[in-house]
Amino acid sequence: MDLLAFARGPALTFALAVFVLGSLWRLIGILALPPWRDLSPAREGAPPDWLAALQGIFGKMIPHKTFLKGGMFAIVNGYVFHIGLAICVFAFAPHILFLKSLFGLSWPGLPNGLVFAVGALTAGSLLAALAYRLTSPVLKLISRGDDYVSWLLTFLPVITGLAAASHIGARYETLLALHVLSICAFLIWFPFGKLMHAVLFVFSRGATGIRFRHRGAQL
Amino acid sequence: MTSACLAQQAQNDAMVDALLREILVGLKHFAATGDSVSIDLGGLPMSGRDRAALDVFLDAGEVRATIETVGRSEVWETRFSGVWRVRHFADDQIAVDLIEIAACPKILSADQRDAQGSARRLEEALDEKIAKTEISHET
Amino acid sequence: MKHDETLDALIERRGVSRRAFLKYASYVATLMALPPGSAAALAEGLAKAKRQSVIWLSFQECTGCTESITRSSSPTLENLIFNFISLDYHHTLMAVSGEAAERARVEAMQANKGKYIVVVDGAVPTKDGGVYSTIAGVSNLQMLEETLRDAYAVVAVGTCAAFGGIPKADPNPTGAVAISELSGGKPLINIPGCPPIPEAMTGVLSYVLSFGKLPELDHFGRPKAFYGETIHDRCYRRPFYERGLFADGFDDEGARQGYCLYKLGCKGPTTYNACATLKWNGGVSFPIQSGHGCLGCSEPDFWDRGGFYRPLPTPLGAMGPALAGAAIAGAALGIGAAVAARSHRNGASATTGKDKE
Amino acid sequence: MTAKTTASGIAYDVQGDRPDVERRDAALQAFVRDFAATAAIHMESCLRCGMCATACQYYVTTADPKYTPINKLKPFEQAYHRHVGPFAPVYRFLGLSANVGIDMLQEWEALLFDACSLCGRCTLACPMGIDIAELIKEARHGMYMAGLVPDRLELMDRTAKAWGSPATPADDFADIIREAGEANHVPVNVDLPKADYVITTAPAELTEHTKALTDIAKILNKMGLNWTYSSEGFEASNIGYINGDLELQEKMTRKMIDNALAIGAHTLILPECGHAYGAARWEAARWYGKEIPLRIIHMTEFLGESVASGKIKLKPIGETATFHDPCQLARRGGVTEAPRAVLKALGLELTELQDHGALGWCCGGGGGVVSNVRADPLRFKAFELKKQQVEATNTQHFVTACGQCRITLTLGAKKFKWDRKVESLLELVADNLED
Repeated sequence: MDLLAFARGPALTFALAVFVLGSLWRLIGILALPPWRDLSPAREGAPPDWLAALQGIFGKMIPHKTFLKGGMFAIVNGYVFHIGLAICVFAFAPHILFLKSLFGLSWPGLPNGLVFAVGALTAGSLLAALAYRLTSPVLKLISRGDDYVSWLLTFLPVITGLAAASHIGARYETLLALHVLSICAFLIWFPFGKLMHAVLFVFSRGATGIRFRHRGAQL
Repeated sequence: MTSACLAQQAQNDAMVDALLREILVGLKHFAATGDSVSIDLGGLPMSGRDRAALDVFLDAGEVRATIETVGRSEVWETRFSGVWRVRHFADDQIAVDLIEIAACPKILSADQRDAQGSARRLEEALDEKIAKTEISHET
Repeated sequence: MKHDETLDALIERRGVSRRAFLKYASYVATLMALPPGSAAALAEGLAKAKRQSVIWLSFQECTGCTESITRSSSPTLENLIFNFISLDYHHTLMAVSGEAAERARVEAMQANKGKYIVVVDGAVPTKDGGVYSTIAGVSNLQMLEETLRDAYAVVAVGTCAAFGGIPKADPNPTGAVAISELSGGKPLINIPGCPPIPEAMTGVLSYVLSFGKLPELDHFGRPKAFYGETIHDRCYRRPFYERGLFADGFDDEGARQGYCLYKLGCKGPTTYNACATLKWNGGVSFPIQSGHGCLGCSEPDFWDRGGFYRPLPTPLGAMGPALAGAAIAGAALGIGAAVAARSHRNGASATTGKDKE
Repeated sequence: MTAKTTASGIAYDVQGDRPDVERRDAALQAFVRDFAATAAIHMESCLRCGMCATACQYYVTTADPKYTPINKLKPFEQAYHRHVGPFAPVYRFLGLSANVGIDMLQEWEALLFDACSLCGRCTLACPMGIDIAELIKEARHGMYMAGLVPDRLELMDRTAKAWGSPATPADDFADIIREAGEANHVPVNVDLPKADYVITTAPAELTEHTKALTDIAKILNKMGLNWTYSSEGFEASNIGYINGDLELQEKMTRKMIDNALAIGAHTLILPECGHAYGAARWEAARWYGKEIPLRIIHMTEFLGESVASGKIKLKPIGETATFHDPCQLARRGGVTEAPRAVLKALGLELTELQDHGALGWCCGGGGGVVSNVRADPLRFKAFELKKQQVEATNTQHFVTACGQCRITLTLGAKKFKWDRKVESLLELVADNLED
């Protein structure tokens, strides 16, 4: 078995299994804790909980203007690499095939050149995020090992993907294998670190949405 | 014509133009020093269209020859003296496609060792012819 | 069967001019992408070379490789090579048979000790002492060992010889192995493919003949001149890949438009071979041009890579059971964790046991 | 009760004389006991993006990274991962999250009590919507149980336990009301056996803003409503809510609700106090254990409703004003329109602060910070922010609707010799009632 077959076969199966196991473990482990029941009467005209949750989930996508002053870079850069990652993951034809093999759903992709450019931009944005984390006194203080591990495991698939697409550094099949292995590492780490925010944001924002909208407060 | 086609066309022209520039450099070198230069078109990523464009541009000059040994070969001088096309065929497909910049492509010249052999054969043939003549005179 | 005559003399004896050398040398130089001007040196080398004794052994194989290399409509450029080599043993092609054939092999080995080249097509079964393939009562394993002992080099032709190929495919009942595992340090050239491109064989033999050394090889022992680039990199459909235009089926509009076959499982991106440039049957076509994705036949274990129609970026193997198991285990652990947390916070464990430093 | 400093020179107060390990365990156990799913989700969701820092007045005015809101939770985050999180057994087994030591808790006392006003501005800045203010309250509960609370707050706590209010013994309450009534010439109702409206108070009214006691009386009398003050359960500010003394919070909640129900009231009016609104309007039912058959509204909401329904008519003042939104009322309570409607009815032309409504800056003294003298320097720093924004509006009146905000801002003004009066919305209404 060569490296690519190992990556696509046992490594990926193992990584996905860990991903599923860890994610469910964590999510159920949290959600099965006793609920906090709000018995206070809702403000008049407060939306139902489901709508309040949605307001929280989507409303939080746009930061309040007043917070832009101190957080402009983090916000803009955050948007850049999140959108960049989304384009790379969901609009690159080979990735669509990968996702189709998992979920059976397919959609049209974007031209490779465009995705490549987005990938390069994303890599740059991630580097900028790291530089910011390493230089900002606030971030230096609050950062944990998880933040750096999660950063690395997000950066590696991007950089190996770019290398594979441009055949830089090694033979294509080796680069492709490294790319797949880096995704395996990402998947394995996902449930245990902050990467899980890709799932948790729904619950986290949703819960606050419910709490605040119940009170008629702004989110 | 779609934009993709136009882009493709421009790319084709770029390939042929680059090649012609290389030929020009080689030709100047040959003209100055007499050293021959060879360009293997087989190793270049050329489409059929590129090849046709090159053929049209270089055209044919004064000399054209066909060689029949282990398959057919065609050699001709282009409209630029000193720039030759050499094509070897295998199963009617182009197996080798060269541009040679030289006084004469090497493949056209007779090899000295072949000449030695043929001199021997000529001598034998001549001897045989004379012997035959002498016999017929005697009778 | 000793070959003292130079090819120069041989060619003259056959009444062919030395233009043939030059022409052939140009051909090999083109094939192997040698630097311009090396054709003359190659021609000189050929002229001075002696006819090369070649012993061709066929083991677990289908004769496709022999077919590929010998099949040619007219005696032209490509098969001039058969004038330059002396195929002293090839049990499919040779006229004699039985003990006479085996004798020919032994004689050639003795006459050209240390100089002959062994060409092998087919894998070698090693299980149970190699009983699964024998010739004249001799196992392939034994015959290979015997023949290789005094060989100059060995050329593994075809994927079976080079990588084990189909005989080695899962579950490999005969314990088939590639020649490289048995060549015992002899110089080895792999020319994989199912079958390999004939020009690769011709080019490599001519190179060895002219220059007296092995051409540059990649990490799989393949001549870089032919296996240096992927099918995908030289594929004429590549622009469609870059633009994201794919055939989704073999008879859809995309297929008719000649779009990229990546989604249909084409292995071009990971397959190193010259099909896209040299093509097949005298340059007529190659699989992708004929509308079918590359199978990746010149790569190790191409038979066991999850299926020819499974797209390259998809996972291999059935993950369903593993993921279902993981989901159940994950859910159980999650519930367990929540229950533990509830009891942990209600109980005293936060203040007992190893929590106390 | 002793004031001490940690090895790193950070001041902390400590109550009781239990061994350190016992304290630590009490803190962590109390903390993990609180955990419900929402708090757990929020504990799990931090991205460490630092956005919350830009929302916090203590960070913004000092640029000291330790005031980053999420950092204030650090020991409790560690405890969460070790004891409550889904991977807690793994964390414990592998030693991934060190057990929190007493020194860490001591060091964090100032961050949790002095440098957080529970204003929740960080919650709005957090891209994950983590309700950091709520988590700080959970953490304060742990700190309270460990006996690591600023002495001033602990004193108020003990006073409230003994007297029913941190401001005055319940026995004196009726006298204070009557005296205020006499002083301001407003008839007052105290301890009527039955009434439709029960009026509650906060310590500010019982000490510094006694006029507020008669201002509401004046309005209710004018409206001809059946109302009363009550010596039983008059205290709405609920120091337990601020200190993390959940037992006290529950006790005070029950006392106030049970009393109102005993009187047969249908509405309980909360004083101009932010935390009272949080504790009574949104959390009372949780501690009461069931839905409360009583309408609990803030003074500002009551004024807004009465103005809107035309039950009270106001004389227009015809000047300019700006309004400071109390955090617990606006940001965490959703009451932003009522005060503006009242200001409009008062004929005041409102110029908003640059940051207002849900996004307004905290006065800097909420969450017990103003009562905690140790926090004075930090509080004055935060005050400067508000001062700048008020000055920028260039208005004649500076109005708010929370007694604690008023005290904090007035102290700030005094400190900086800033010639601005902080006015009460209630007082403006009472002083401008149309005859």
